[in-house]
Amino acid sequence: MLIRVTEEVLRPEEATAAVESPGAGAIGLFLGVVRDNNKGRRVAYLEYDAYPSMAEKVMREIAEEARDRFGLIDCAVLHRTGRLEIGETSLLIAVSCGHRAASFEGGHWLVDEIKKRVPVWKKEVWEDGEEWIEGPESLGMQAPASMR
Amino acid sequence: MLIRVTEEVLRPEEATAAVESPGAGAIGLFLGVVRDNNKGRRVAYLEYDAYPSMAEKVMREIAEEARDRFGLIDCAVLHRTGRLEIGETSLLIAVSCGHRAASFEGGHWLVDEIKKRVPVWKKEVWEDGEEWIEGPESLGMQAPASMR
Amino acid sequence: MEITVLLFASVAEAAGARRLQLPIEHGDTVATVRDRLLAERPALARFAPNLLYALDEEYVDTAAPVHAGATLALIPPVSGG
Amino acid sequence: MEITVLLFASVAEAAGARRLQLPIEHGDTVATVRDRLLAERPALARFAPNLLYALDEEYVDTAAPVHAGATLALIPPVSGG
Repeated sequence: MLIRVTEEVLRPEEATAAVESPGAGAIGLFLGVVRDNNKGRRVAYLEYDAYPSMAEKVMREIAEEARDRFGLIDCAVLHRTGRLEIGETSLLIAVSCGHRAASFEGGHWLVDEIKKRVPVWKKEVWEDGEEWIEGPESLGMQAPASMR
Repeated sequence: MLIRVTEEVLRPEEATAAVESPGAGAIGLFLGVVRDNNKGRRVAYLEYDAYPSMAEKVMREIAEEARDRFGLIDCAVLHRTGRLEIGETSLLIAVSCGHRAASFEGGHWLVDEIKKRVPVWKKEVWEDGEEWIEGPESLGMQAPASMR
Repeated sequence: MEITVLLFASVAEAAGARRLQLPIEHGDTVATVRDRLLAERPALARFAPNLLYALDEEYVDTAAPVHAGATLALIPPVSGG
Repeated sequence: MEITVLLFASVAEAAGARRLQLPIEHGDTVATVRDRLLAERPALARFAPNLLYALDEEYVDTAAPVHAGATLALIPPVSGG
């Protein structure tokens, strides 16, 4: 199971190779990519911060849960940090499985969970300012009172 | 829109490059891969036949419908023909879109539709025999009487 | 007047051919051409229940008329992907 | 007795620090450490409503006891992906 938080460029072919298996009939990849706009504002670039060791730990927990829930053969989860330009890949996921449905459902679930609980943060930088984004789906926006 | 039926090896990086766009926040890839088993039998290799010109026409129709239905920015659909060994990619799909949900839903729909109506056929070759597969989801298994 | 008939996969193997030129008559439809072809080549009969037909690369009803120079493809259940 | 406090993203920028060493007392919990930290650094108060806490890389309730040598991370709403 390939799990990594890195400042290096993410390479889809590495993630694909990591999940390949003779029993796999489907491989799904997801690339989260830096978009040139968000909520009607032009984005110049993004800056990602992370708590790398905990992020890798949580990514591994999510990947193991996805494997068990969706019957995946293997999965890979990589997140990039630092400054990312428009078009660059911030999140890279690969899953392998026997049949196609699990590749789509498992991949979708993985991305949803990553956005909830992996300690990574993005700052949007515009021509005229910048802002750290608080993910609307994050656990921090909906955790129980006992965690406050 | 990159649409192709070919005997050449399918390259995911070509499909990704074909759908990249500054407005894309998500890129989804799907690889249909030759599995070493099917219904409990060991598969030695697959042989794909196609009606290439019609297959490309139908793939384009499906891709255009997917783009409109799911609000995709772009998509690429490539199918390989000829002899394919275990682990090789027979079907390659890439979609780009603003947000992640459409990449999974649109990709899943594309694969489902391709299996219904694109004129491509696989022959499974085992140690001790071979068989042309009739896709259980194909239009041919469920078309109206007027088409018979 | 002739049409081209294309055969694929299991059907091509059973027929021993991937392409045939068939004479057609005025008023012929996909169904009449198909019936004549099956009569000539009984090896194809077992595929008939699940065959679909494409006329010039478009799935059609078997009542569709065929015209000289058309391409008719016999499409067994597809299994791409 | 000390713990390490890690700060990230918006919180690190507001604090002007990514890592602090804080003294702790017997019976301290995540909540008591947090309250002391916010009293010392009022610039962090505005983040408090949405903060979560990780103790040694695990999300915890704020009632969790802290131990000497522990690492406490302040986690603003994540926005990876």
